[in-house]
Amino acid sequence: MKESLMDILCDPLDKSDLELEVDERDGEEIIEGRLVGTVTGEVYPIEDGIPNLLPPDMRDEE
Amino acid sequence: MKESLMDILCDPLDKSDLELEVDERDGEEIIEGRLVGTVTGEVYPIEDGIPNLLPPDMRDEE
Amino acid sequence: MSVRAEFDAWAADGRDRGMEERHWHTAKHALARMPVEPGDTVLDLGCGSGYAGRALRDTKDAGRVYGLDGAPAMVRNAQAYTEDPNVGYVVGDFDALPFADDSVDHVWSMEAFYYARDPVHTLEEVERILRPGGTFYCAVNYYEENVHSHEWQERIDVEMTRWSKSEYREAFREASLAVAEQDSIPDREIDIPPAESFPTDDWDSREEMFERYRTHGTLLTVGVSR
Amino acid sequence: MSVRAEFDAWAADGRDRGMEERHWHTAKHALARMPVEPGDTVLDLGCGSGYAGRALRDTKDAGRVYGLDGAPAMVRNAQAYTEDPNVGYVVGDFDALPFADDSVDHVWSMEAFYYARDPVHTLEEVERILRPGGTFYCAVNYYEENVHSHEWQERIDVEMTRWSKSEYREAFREASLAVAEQDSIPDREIDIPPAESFPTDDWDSREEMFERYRTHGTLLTVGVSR
Ligand SMILES: Nc1ncnc2c1ncn2[C@@H]1O[C@H](CSCC[C@H](N)C(=O)O)[C@@H](O)[C@H]1O
Ligand SMILES: Nc1ncnc2c1ncn2[C@@H]1O[C@H](CSCC[C@H](N)C(=O)O)[C@@H](O)[C@H]1O
Repeated sequence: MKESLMDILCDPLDKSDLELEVDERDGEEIIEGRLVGTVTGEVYPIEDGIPNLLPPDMRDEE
Repeated sequence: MKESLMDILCDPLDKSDLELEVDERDGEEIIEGRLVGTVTGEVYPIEDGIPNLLPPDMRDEE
Repeated sequence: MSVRAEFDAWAADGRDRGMEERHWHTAKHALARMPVEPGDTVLDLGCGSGYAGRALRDTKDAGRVYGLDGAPAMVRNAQAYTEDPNVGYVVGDFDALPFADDSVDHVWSMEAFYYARDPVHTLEEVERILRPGGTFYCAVNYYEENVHSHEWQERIDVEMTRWSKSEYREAFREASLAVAEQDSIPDREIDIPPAESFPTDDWDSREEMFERYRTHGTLLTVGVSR
Repeated sequence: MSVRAEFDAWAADGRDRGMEERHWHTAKHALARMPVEPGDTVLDLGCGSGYAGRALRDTKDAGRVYGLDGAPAMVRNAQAYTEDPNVGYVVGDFDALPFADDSVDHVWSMEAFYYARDPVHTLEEVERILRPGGTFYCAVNYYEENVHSHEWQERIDVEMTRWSKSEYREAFREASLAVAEQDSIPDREIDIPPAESFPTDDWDSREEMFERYRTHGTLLTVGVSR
């Protein structure tokens, strides 16, 4: 994901802000890292450049 | 025109209310008469059941 | 000549019904899209023969349908074509609509809007009379991208507004109408003769006629009152 | 099986591209109507292969285009089909959109909305993230009037919402989206074989296949945020 996506992303649970933590980036592009809910504390992974913002209970369901 | 049209008609000049004066009617249908601007005093004729709500300066122009 | 005198002459020699027949090819598709609910009040601006409002009564059970036109002879014809007590006609002008604020659910207009003397003001008037959430369906064949319509101005003694698609969208927004859709509706029904019939009285080539009707057709812009 | 597992399987065996090809027949007409201006931000809900957003970049110069899908494998494919830096994809669910209030100009969704667990809540979410005056283009092939779509439920292990046209309009309004248009867009491109080829694997008669594609096609409902 491009960092500019942060402008409009929010925590799917309560629509509060997210904080970006980067493990690997390529210029503007975030490759690996996570988005952390500033209010909920939930952790949403960014893998292969794609953020997974499913509510946590849906992420694990199969 | 049907009398119920009065619900939504207004004076084209200043959008104020109109008063209906009937010369000839057929039940609900007004055949001849006039609509008079309660604020502007303008007179808009109803002829053959059709109200003419052109602004007066346009009505006479050819 | 005034718009009224021009179109009174059209009504007198039956051109109101001729327009209805041609305009129906594309107008019916736009009318079908209108979110008119049973009981809604609909206004047809520049109604001509009045066919559009009558169609909305028949197909969507619109409650009351009014047609406004500046040409008294047009309106008299329109009134004569129906006995439906929930359909009515009014002589009036686009720039000074005789309807109260928020009094109408939807406004329709086919091949008439560009005759307005002050089209942005007409849009403001439409926005004023529409209830919040009501739509304005504005359909025109005369517009910038439809190059084969440009010459129409030479044939009529009334000044017409020739906006492009994006100018329509901008003007709607200027008048506080949210633009919900814009579309070119092709006329698939007009008969286009084989290539060897061209030139005809009206068309130099089959390509031009095809472009006019099948490619450009009718420009529909839908606005929503806020 | 969850929606995610189901559609991950579709993505894995290439059905994302198969859907794109079929859906394009009608989706392109709906996309063409969208009042997207250069620079606008557009979101594609249930983006599958992501073709719709990419088309809006190419044809209308949309500024940023995002696709959201619940199936991670779908999103990975979609991302792999483009190098455009102004296109991005997100894994997420219709019922809990990870976008801020008023952050998006227009929302698009093709053949996906009815998988929402709580479709009225999804509409409320769409209304929340749209800026005032922004549009929601919701296109579905699975709906009440399209009788030939009803049996699809038997073939998929996920519960689907089958509203009628008027139920779509009502639900939009319930979620404070003004309904600006509703239309059935025919699929004129699907090949319908001559009568003697029927029954086929999928169709008992030519009439039924014709009705499914040419008469019903895709139901488009357009809502506008207030
Ligand atoms: N400024 C104005 N105010 C009211 N009516 C006007 C107008 N300018 C043009 N018109 C009317 O608009 C009509 C255009 S012809 C189109 C008629 C009809 N809608 C149809 O589709 O066939 C004419 O009847 C003309 O009298
Ligand atoms: N609740 C939900 N949240 C997010 N995505 C969902 C969803 N339910 C279904 N989807 C996604 O919706 C898509 C439906 S298939 C349609 C894909 C694409 N719009 C096209 O036109 O081809 C699938 O990719 C599926 O994963």
